[in-house]
Amino acid sequence: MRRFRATLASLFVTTTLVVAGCSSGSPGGNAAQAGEPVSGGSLTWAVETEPITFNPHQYAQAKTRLLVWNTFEALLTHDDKGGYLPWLATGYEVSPDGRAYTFKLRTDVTFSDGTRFDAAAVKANVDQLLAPNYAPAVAAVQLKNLDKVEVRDAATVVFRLRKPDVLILDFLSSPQGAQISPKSLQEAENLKAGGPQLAGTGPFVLDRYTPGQEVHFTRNPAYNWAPPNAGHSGPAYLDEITYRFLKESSVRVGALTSGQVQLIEGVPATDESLISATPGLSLQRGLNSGSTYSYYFNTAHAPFDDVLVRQAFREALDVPAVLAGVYRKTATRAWSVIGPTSPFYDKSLENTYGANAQKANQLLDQAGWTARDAEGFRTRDGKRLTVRLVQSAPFVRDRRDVLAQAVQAAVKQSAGIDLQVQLVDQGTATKALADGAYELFDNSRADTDAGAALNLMLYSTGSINRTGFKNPQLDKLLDDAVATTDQAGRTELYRKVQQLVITDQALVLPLYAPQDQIAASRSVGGVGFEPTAGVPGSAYRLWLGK
Amino acid sequence: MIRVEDLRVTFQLPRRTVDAVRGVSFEIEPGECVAIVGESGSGKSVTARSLVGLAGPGARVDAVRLEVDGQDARRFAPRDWRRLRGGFAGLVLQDALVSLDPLRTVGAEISEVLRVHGERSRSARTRQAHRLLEEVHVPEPQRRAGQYPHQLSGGLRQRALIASALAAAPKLLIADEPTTALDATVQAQILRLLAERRAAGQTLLLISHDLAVVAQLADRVLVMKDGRIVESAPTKALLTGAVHTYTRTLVEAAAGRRRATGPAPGPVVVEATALRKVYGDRAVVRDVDVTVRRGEIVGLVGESGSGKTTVAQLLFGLAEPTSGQVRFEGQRFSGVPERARRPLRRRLQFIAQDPLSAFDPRWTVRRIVAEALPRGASPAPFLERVGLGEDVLDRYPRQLSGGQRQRVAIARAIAPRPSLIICDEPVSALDVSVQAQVLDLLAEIREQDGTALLFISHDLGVVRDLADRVLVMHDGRVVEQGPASAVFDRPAHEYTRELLAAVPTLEVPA
Amino acid sequence: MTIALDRPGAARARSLRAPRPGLAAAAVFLVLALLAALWPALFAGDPLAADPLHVLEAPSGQHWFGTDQLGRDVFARVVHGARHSLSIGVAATLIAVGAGILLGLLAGLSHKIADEALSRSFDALSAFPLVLLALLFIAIAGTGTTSLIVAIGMALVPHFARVVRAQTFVVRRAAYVTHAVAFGAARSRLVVRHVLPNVLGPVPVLAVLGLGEAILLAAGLSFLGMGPQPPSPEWGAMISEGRGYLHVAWWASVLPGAVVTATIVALTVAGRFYQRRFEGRELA
Amino acid sequence: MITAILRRAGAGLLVLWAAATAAYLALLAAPGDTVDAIVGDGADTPGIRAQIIQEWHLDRSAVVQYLDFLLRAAHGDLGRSYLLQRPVSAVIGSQLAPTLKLAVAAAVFGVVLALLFAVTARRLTSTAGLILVSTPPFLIGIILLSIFSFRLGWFPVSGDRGFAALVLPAITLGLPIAGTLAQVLRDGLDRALDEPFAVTARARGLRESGVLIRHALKHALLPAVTMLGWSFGVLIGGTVIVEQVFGRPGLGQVTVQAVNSSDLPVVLAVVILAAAVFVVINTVTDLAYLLIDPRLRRS
Repeated sequence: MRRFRATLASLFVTTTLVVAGCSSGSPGGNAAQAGEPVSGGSLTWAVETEPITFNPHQYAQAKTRLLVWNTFEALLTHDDKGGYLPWLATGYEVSPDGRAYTFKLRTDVTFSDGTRFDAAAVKANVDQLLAPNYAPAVAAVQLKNLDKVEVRDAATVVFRLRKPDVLILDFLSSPQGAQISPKSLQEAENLKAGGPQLAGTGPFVLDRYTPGQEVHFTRNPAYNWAPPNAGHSGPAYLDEITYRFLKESSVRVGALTSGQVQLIEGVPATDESLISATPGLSLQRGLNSGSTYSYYFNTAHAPFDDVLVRQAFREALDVPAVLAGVYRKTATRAWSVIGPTSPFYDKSLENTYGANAQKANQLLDQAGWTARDAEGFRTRDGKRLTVRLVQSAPFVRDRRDVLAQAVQAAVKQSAGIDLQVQLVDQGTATKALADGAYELFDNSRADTDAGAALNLMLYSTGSINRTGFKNPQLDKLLDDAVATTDQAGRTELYRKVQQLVITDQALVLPLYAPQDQIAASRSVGGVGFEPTAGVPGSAYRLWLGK
Repeated sequence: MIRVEDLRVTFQLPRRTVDAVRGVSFEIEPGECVAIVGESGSGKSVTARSLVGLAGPGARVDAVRLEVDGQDARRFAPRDWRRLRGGFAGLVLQDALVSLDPLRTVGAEISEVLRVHGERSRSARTRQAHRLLEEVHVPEPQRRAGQYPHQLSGGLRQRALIASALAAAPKLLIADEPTTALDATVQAQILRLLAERRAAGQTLLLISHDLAVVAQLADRVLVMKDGRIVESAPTKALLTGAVHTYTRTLVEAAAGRRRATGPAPGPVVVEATALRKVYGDRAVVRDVDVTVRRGEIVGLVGESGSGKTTVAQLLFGLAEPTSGQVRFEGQRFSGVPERARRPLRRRLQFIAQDPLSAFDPRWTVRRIVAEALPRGASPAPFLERVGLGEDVLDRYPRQLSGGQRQRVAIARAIAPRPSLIICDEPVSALDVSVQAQVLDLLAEIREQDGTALLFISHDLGVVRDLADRVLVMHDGRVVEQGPASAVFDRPAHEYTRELLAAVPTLEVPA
Repeated sequence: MTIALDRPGAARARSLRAPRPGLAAAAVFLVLALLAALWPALFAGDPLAADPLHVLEAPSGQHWFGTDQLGRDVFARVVHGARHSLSIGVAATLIAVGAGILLGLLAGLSHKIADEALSRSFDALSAFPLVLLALLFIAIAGTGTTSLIVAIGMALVPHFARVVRAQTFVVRRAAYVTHAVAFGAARSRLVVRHVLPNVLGPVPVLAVLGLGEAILLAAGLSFLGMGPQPPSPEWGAMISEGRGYLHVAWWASVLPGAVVTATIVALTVAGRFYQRRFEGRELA
Repeated sequence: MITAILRRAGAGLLVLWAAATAAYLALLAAPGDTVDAIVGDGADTPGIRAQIIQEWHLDRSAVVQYLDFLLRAAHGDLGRSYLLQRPVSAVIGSQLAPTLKLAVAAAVFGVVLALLFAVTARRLTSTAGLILVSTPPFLIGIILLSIFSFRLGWFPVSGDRGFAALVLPAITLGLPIAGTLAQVLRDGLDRALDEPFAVTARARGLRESGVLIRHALKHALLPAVTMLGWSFGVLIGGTVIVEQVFGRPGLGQVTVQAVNSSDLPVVLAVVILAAAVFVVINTVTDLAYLLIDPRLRRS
């Protein structure tokens, strides 16, 4: 397919995008204190994670998403109902066969280095993404169905796909699909690392990066192309904003309570009471998109090759109890592999399993794990019911290691299961996964379209399929869901996926829906989360009151 | 000037109290030279230091009367002591290499005294320091003042130390073993210097273990033993008519006693020809020939650095000669692998100056001596021979006195019935009274066993008392050799003469 | 009448006497720690019993050291942690001492060039940051108790090797060793009878002092997340886990930390006492 | 003189080479290969792996890679960070200053405190020093942080902005050094005060403080200088932990991150850097010896 076919025009499923009056994400709960939005001022925000790269194409850390949108923007953005809103594109059309996406671009946008944003720039970005040795993961996953990008005219660009893939829209509203100035792409010294040399179109310009310490942004005065759900238009309110990288949660909280920073993200549950008790501080939580934090059972070998044992493990665990212990009352229990904020979430799964020690023990008895050893663990044929959870220390967050300990204690107590938690380095973890030396795999993914996560985790050839579960029916459902453009159709397909994976096969033990917390001084206005993604929003909406 | 009555000094150690000085009374008049003589542990140093309030760590000083410079020192505050130190009394200690701050220049050390005692001007201090160095006969005082103690020879250092003690023109100069670490020739120079000061009217308090040294200088001698003054008399009277037996022992030991010469020498035990040893670009031993015959005691004398210890090592096979050869009992002993020497080893023994370091600290005396014996042989007879009872068998070397240790070393050396024992300064670390006993023992062993001894020492006195034949070493060479009587009575070489002249001898008036 | 009590000397005399109460306290503490490591049940209950209803409770009569983020009794964890922390320390020290003795002897007894090369590398390695060395080993062996032990042991090897080599060097040239030649002793006999025993003499003291170092290092590495697996109540891991709750529950990290400090102080006091005694500075 | 310098430089290079090679071999033995490390927990397909192998030239033999590494290192090129996608020299370079600042501040603080303690409060030194040395530095850091920053707000919580931010980390890092150094100094002083020259100095009428400062201190500095090399080891090792606690940028953070993610080029560079620091410190120590002790100077 090289050119537009004339016939296509009338058959296009046209999605006309509403430009104004869109939903604006969760409103800043502290607007009253901060007063009306005012322009000017500078803020310091302590964040947990330092990006390993400032190049959005190389983006891999959900925790750093809030930084991306300060400098860079995508063609589309998510609304909070699973749909898309215009951003650098004013609208798009999909061909009936689902293999061509035509985008109309804004014509009033310039990169901060003065380069104009146009269709050629979009193509340059995609070409760069497909260039060898640049972003192999993006090329292999998000762009695997992309055939080519055509520049129709300066304001029109067409994405042609080899086969229908609705996730291309998700990609074009994701950080990896963000637009970098073509000039930067050619001239930047450390393109893959990013930094001040990469120009974007966003409301701020990254002008100073001190590795290990902070990154500093100043307002882009020319900015006037905010997406419709941004809450305001024109340049950002703040003159400048500094993000400081404070890995230790207690340090972040201390920095906030002692007034050294105005905002922090990543507030541990145990410190939430402290924040609430401090006058002048407020706390907000937002649930992330994507897949929930879950334990995936390795079905490749015993004991989880037996669905009864998988079910038993789920029944043995009183998820709310362990969550309450570890996260106090701040965690949202998950019932499905898909997060509860996703339009594809199957609410009917709720309260269908779990917290039934009696049933767990029955199931294990059925599965043949009848005997008990001296330490009270179940055994079969003299072998203890031991399951290993391998966690890679560098990637552990949200006290998931602590949670694992709580789970460990719980399943030992309720069903005599010996859960061994191994907190290891990345190399060892990779090796353990490659060797299949694990029975449980834990993971959550922050993809804005849950389907993208499921493709990686559940598809028989998915690159993070750690269950070893291969099922043509499941693959078909996932394929269809990606090829289907209408949301209701996709929702139905994903409902079936969830039924199969959660109810029928008990492949997954969903634990909680990952969330982000923002604690802020009440003098800061506009604090909120990015729609759909559920991660802290960019600095565009923030202002500093009085 | 100094009046002391019933001075007692006790040291409070963690678990016990040591009475170092137990009721000492004496006086020092202006212009006098008083000497305190005693062996180690007699309390002589502590007594002297108590006079300037420096008795030592943990010391408790009591006295019925302690008058220093006409003041009652018992009521002294630290300030008063400080005024006294340096100003009223200067202190000269044993070895300037450690008694002068090794990290500061000699000039700085001298000018420190001046600064403490009120000289503000830096240039004046420098000038005075140079003048003081000149007064103690340090050549090129300007250059020397800028040097560090280690860059000076032993004699110059000691002079510098004396200069620093004299800097604030003290009425009293306390010299605590001022020459003990020095070679004989240097010692003589320093003694001359002290005599010169005394002649100039300086009051001196001299502390020494060596009666011969103080006898040349002192008007009056106090003999101390076990914290008490056992005898106090004018020097002459003391030497001629000592009342106390201990004093007599000291006088006799200092005067020396020629031991009987042995039987006619037998066959050659060890023969070294044209020995030469070069370390780096320095020849330490040059063309030395040594022959020791059976039953012979050969003395090897020389000052520090003369190469005598290296000769001992070459003979003993601890070092290989650069050239030349050692033959032991007719067989090649140098230039052969240790394996070839091993069968001969027991016939050749060694006694070192510091027996403590020559014993494995973990071993008892029993085991130490047994090492030298065939398996199962009892060490007791050998200990008996060296005058030690069985009670020492199960003790560790560090629990023995210096004399006892050296006896153990001798017991171990004679145990394999060697034909030759090399003794490297075997009595230098011992008190004079003990020295005499050890020398007697060695003479007796030669007498009874016919064992040959190569006796190495810097101390001409002991060599003269013991050796049949003497070799004098200087700068790596043997400058003179011959029968002991000949060398000592008619020295041929100039260096030997110089050396002999430097030895302080106790000339007991008839 | 006392006239003068010389000051520096007095201070020194006191410093020799001073550690007495400290020594007694150290001894008592070490005995308790050892008992805790051997029979933790004597002192405290289950270190793993989680109680979600009583998390992060302040120290009280029931929970002497309070409770942690999972409602586990911090005191029980500290007591049971003695076994983990001490055995990690002891095992690491044994590795370090064993390898250190071997390498140190090898260097001290070998020929000049080999000795030079070996002892130079000991020098360089022992000046190298311990944490960095241990991290390198962990990078190779992965995290976990075993590799932690090996990492700490390996990191401490140069230190011990250096001391043993120096000691060997001194002993080998000591008069009593050269003297033994006089009895026709063969070289191997010299080494076995004189060198080895005298070189190894101070090793136990060094090992006690090294044990403190090992425990401290283990705590540091646990803090960096390279320690034993949860839920092992290892002390360093406890401090590390507890630090996130510092605002609300200081006891969860500070009290285990205090126990680490007390242990190392006690070990050092005891080690130094014996060291002084060994060197003969302690007047018996 | 020149030969001495050349020998010194040669020995330094040898140490650097040995360190680099040892680290290279060690990392070669680590589980999981380089591709695993680069893939991390991201998407993982054969295609991605092939691209990674091509990009980083991982298809060459280990020997070739090692020789290439040595050759480049000799030219000052330490390669590119797998993780951060930047030249290693840039990664290290940007983090060197904050770490150096911290280490120097801590060293200065530690030395000053040790001197103060050793000279003025010698009796207190051994107990206080022992406790400081025996406490895990991160615990000290955490406690200091929660008191002086969170509660009292005297010092900023973290970062590397201005002097105030340096105070708490420097104290945390400096205290153990001060503890050890004070004890060494105290021992040295005690020993020096027992020496004959101290008696001589007292006999000149010098005050005890004069004996201490003008004579004994210099002697006590000699063993303290020996500790210098050790101290820098502790400092550099300590930064790994202290930077973590205080959220300071620096080599420590880089090191932990690199070790965690098997970022081989960065780990190697850190090792080489540490070896270089060792060489420098060793030289400085030797020079300091010469400065303090004239006995070691050859005329």
